Amino acid sequence: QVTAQELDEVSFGTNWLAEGEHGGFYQAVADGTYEKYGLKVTIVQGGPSAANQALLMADKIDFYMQGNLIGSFSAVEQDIPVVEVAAIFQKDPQVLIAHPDTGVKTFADLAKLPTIFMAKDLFSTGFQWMKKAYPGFKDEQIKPYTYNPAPFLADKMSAQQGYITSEPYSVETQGGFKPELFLLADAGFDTPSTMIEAKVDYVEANPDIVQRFVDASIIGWYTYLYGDNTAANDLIKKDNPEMTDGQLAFTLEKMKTFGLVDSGAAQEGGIGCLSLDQVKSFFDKMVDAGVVKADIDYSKVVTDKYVCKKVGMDMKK
Amino acid sequence: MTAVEAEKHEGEMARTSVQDLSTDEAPRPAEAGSATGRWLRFLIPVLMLVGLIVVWQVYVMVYDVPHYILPSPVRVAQALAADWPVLLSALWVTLTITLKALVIALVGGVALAILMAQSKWIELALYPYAVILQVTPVVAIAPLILIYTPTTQAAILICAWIVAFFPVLSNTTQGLRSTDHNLLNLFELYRASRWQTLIFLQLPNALPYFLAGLRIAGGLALIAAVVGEFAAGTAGAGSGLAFRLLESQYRLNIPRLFGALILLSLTGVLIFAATSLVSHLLLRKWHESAVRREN
Amino acid sequence: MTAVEAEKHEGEMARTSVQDLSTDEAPRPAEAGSATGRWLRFLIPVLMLVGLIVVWQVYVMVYDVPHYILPSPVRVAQALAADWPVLLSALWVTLTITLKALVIALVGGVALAILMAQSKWIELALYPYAVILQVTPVVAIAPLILIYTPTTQAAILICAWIVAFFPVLSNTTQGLRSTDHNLLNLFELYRASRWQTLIFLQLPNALPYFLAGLRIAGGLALIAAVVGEFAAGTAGAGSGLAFRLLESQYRLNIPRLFGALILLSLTGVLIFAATSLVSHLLLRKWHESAVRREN
Amino acid sequence: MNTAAIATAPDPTTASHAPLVSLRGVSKTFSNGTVALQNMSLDIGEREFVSLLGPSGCGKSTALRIIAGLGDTTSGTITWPGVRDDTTAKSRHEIGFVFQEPTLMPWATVFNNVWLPLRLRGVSRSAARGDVMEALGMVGLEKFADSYPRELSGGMKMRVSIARALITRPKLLLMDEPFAALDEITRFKLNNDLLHLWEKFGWTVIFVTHSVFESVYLSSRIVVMASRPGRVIDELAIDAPYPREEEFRTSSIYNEYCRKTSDALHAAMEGSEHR
Amino acid sequence: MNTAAIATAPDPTTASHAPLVSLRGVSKTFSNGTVALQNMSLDIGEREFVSLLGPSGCGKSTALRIIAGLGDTTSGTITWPGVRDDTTAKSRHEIGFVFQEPTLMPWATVFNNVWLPLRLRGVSRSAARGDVMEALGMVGLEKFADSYPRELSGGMKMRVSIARALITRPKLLLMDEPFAALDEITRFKLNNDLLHLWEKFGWTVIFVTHSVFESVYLSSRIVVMASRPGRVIDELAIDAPYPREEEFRTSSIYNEYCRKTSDALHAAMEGSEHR
Ligand SMILES: Nc1ncnc2c1ncn2[C@@H]1O[C@H](COP(=O)(O)OP(=O)(O)OP(=O)(O)O)[C@@H](O)[C@H]1O
Ligand SMILES: Nc1ncnc2c1ncn2[C@@H]1O[C@H](COP(=O)(O)OP(=O)(O)OP(=O)(O)O)[C@@H](O)[C@H]1O
Ligand SMILES: [Mg+2]
Ligand SMILES: [Mg+2]
Repeated sequence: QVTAQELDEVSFGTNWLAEGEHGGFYQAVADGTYEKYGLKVTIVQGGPSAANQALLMADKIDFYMQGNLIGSFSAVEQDIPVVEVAAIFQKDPQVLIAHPDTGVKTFADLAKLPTIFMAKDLFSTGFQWMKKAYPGFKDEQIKPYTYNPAPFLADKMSAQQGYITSEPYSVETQGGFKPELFLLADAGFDTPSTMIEAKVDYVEANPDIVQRFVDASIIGWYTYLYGDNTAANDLIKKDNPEMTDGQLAFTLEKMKTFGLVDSGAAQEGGIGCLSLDQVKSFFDKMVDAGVVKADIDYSKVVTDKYVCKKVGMDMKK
Repeated sequence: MTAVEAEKHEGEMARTSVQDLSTDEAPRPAEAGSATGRWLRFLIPVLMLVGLIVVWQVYVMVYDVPHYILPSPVRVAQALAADWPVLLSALWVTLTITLKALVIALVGGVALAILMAQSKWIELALYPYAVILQVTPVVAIAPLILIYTPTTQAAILICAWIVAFFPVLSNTTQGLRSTDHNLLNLFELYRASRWQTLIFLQLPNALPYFLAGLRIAGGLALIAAVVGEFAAGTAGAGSGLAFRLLESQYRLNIPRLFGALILLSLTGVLIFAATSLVSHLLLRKWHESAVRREN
Repeated sequence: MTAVEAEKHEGEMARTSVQDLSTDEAPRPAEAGSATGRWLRFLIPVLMLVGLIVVWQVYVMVYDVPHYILPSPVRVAQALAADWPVLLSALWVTLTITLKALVIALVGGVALAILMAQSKWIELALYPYAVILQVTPVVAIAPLILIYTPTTQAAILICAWIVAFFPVLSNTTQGLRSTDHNLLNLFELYRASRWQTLIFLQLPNALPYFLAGLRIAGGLALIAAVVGEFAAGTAGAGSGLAFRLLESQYRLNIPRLFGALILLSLTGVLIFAATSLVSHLLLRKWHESAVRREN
Repeated sequence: MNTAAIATAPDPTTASHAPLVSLRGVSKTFSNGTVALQNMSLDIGEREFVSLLGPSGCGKSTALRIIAGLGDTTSGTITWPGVRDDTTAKSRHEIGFVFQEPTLMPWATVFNNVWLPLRLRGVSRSAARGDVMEALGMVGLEKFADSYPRELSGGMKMRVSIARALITRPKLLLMDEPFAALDEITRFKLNNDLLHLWEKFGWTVIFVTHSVFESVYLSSRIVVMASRPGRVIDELAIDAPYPREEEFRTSSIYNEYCRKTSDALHAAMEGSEHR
Repeated sequence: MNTAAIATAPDPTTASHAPLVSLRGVSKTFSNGTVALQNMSLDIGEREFVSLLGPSGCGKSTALRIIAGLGDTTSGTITWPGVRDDTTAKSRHEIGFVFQEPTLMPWATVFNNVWLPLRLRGVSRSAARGDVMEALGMVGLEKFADSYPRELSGGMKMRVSIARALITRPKLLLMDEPFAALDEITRFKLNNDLLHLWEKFGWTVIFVTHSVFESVYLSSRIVVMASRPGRVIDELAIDAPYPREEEFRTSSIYNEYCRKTSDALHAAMEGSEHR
């Protein structure tokens, strides 16, 4: 056991405001798991702007929550020395949402809709892949998504992007109907998500801290999913006073139903497990879609040194 | 009202007789000065506002517009009433940034204008960079600013300054340049120092231009505070209206979004009224734009 | 250079003798008119630019700043060279929107200013809404605009207009108000119609103010095009610099981000130069700010 | 100017019975408390040539502006009993005004400044060219038609202003120290030109001047004002016959009138609080 | 004004041998091609009172500005041989200038406008109060100290400008038609005041006027200019002794000089292309 004075200070930047999707990290803070591992962790909330990634690059924070592998590929492409040390979500929670009863039954049916509201980041990545993987998707369908679902609600013959854990909730509560949900991951966009990213030199200099941070985070996630997560939820609501219990419950439910966290490689090696095969498969798809360049060394993107060690798997009920 | 004015008021209408060119003692149409005028001054915008709100409500009701697209005024009022504490504290944060941004925009803009007025060469060397700052989208350089500034607060202020300073600079420059050259000659003759010429002549002369710039900068500072927070701000507890706007949008709480927008608008109108008042007070004694014509 | 001017140029320095108050035929320090002046006019900004780039390069090299934080000029140049076709077509899209936005901002701003100059009451009734438009963040109302406009293009233009029109309105209003009242009297006497007074007197008089507004609006229209595209634009193939900026940022392609910023800056400076030229051409014959002093 | 002379030669000395314009008890107090005019009554007959004479700041300009219908009065009435019905059609073009300051549009050339009154009536540039150049010729500025006001000397600006006032051949001409900035020779020439036009077209002229000599030479009547509060203190009819020529300036009757006017002015100055 | 008179009474009629300021072949061509001055040479002796007389637009104002060091010349030299070394310390306060237009700061009250020259020298408001009020008293505007320029009549503005020029008690006073907008009585009073100050403090005055009478009354020398191109065409020394009082105005020598000056002016007008 370590005393308070000897705790290593670590800061972790998330990619959005405190929410259920960050539950495990908050859990580890709230129930003292990080302290148990000798860490004093400060969570730096993200927001609509992507500043936390810049802060990681400028060494102002130690770890950053990377959304999906495309960010990592971009970093390697641009010679930015970062590496993913864990992948908390086995599936990307990005989803396309459509109105019910419009004849859209499968992912491929979305190509028939005249309008899809989509933000620029998804457009320049996921949508490029969609055009390759499914026939019929075209640029003319796209209108910008400004994180306000109103235009989607106003237009029955449209779809919009979203996080499966968030937007469907507001659509359900405000729009008053259960929308059709199509997870991109299930359609083949198989990148892991909510990865823990750090600078290469930091990882090389502090392998011990990295290992402890990853392990404690995984424990936090198991607790959040399967244990008593009230402490984490309270902390989330403290950081983000707008968060509601209903939303948190919805998020947890979706994470479980769609197996966002605990599926695939995680069932073998435990939460956070990174499968290099998955990376390769996704990389090939993206090269094929012209999203990333073929000549980059995708193996530099991730390391499985710190994960797939079945840490905390025993906590799973 | 005198005859020629009557003619004027009637525009190009032909007159049937010039007998009525005589001066009658009929009162002028109530102008800003009189007592009725003063009342109307408040009444007209209020009536306009009420009318607008009624049209809005009726439109929403008649076309049955869903509240998540365009909430009715009643719903917005309810949201405002319910979320009062949250919105007010957010407004307070934004207002603080706005005022700071306004101050640095004014100081920065005027200081730059003065610097550039000192010599054609300084102007040629610096103005392009002022323009570059103006046209640089803060969202694009916010990360850089965040990296190089010590606190988020400072980063927001820098973003806000970038957005708001240019109108002050541009207008003050034009004002400084418009100094009557006979007066400049006079100052030359009396061997006024650069500094004296600036203080006693060029700055007062630039005042009407500066004040037009101030009226632009007032609203722009408010936008700048929002944009600055949006680009570089912290999320969470100490966050301002920008955050509340985005969050309401994200959560599809459109009535609250409109509530926040209304608070923002009100603040903007108040700032504008304040800057207009300042402008009036500073000019009413001497400048054509503010002086009450008596002859 | 005459004696008093020499004194002026030396500021408050005490003179040891007034014998040298005599006029010598020494040339004035090269001013804008002369041939050397013309050269210096280009040289100074260019030198300044070169200096800045050198400082930037040296800073990046000495402090070994990683390229993903602040890329060196050389890297940016490489990115520009490599991504030339992509960036240029994006610039073209943005430029088209910019010019359209500028035109509607000018027309809308001036038209509103004229309307408001017609009567105190119209002004009181409408100005608050102009202010509200100014302070409304377009990102917040973009969805509403998207819902109610037929095409994305129209939505972008509306967003851009909201961003850019206010300086034109505010300055033109101030200019219209500043009309010399003796000249107004003269027009009254000659029974000029409202329209004639506007065309022949008030608008020319407002020109210097309007042109200062134009110089602000030029850059603002560019920003507005970016913001408009960001808030309401298509994400598709025909996308402009806003999309390229965000994409570069998202894809961590910081040199390309800077390349896009540089293109944006250059465009801004060019637009500013163009508006300044227009301003100079319109004022050089008569307005204090542009006339070359000869006595 | 167009030489289509009016058929019946005017007889300026006998003003028609009803005055053209009549001020009754006119007062003007500015908001800062300055009483510019107090209880001023004045009749101007048709075809009269009336000079206003008085110390600086006594309200001459204010009175002139009020007659022209510019600016409110605080009390009193201005009536136009002498405006005949048959002049209605032309009434819109009646008043010409030379302000004390040149009041030129700085963005317009000399030509355009002089063209303005005609332009406002819809006369095209080419149609106005002759009249404009003639008016400029009268004030000796043909060569400066394309100059901007800032390129002119003080006296030249004033002459442009005079040309602008004359170009519409107004029935009523109000002139506020029009010749003060001009050398004596130009001034004398313009004095004669003005008298000539006045007689020819049957104008009514109200003329503010500081020159006793000028007022006597030109006027059929001199109104002497005193200052603070501005009021009419004396009136002198100058009964010398028109047309007056240069020899009138050297006549003894002229000197006599000058002396009398000068005395009246002195009396006005003593009567007013201001020195 | 402060009454600390200069010990040695000046003898204005005998100008010191070296002129104070000397123009040699000065030409001024504006960029639009107007030749305002051509090859103008002129010496102004110390303590002289020189009037510039000439037709409107002949370059008087331009010449005055050039002497003051405002604006370039196209060719020619201006030298100041008469500036003695012992006056160095005061040289910064030497020139007073009354522009042809009042040139007041519209945002400043009358008091502040007059205070300006002293303020620029660092004299505080309270220290300047006496001088300012005295200067305003001289032009009869004590009561308007707190008015803004727009609240003044044309003549009053000009008087403020005169007060501002006098307040520094300048060694060299350049006045461009200062009294043109004033009534004769005020004008005569100011004529006398100016002559009195000139004698008392040993000033040098260059005075532009259109009034032959005024120039003869005031000047020790009259310089007659002709126009386009502006040049000196004649010089008349007015050898009447100072101090000159009101009776000088009625003397026959005065009339004689006036006639001579008037003739010179006529000659100047005929010599020039402009009418
Ligand atoms: N806008 C104003 N506000 C206040 N007072 C004014 C205004 N205009 C004029 N006055 C005052 O009214 C009085 C009369 O002014 P006016 O211009 O009529 O004089 P004037 O007889 O034309 O003098 P001058 O011969 O000097 O031109 C003056 O005392 C002046 O101070
Ligand atoms: N800025 C200028 N640009 C071009 N020409 C000018 C300028 N200023 C003056 N002039 C010309 O120079 C000549 C002399 O002007 P100046 O003002 O010296 O005349 P002046 O003798 O003072 O006349 P006045 O008695 O009418 O004041 C005039 O013909 C005028 O048109
Ligand atoms: Mg007057
Ligand atoms: Mg002059």
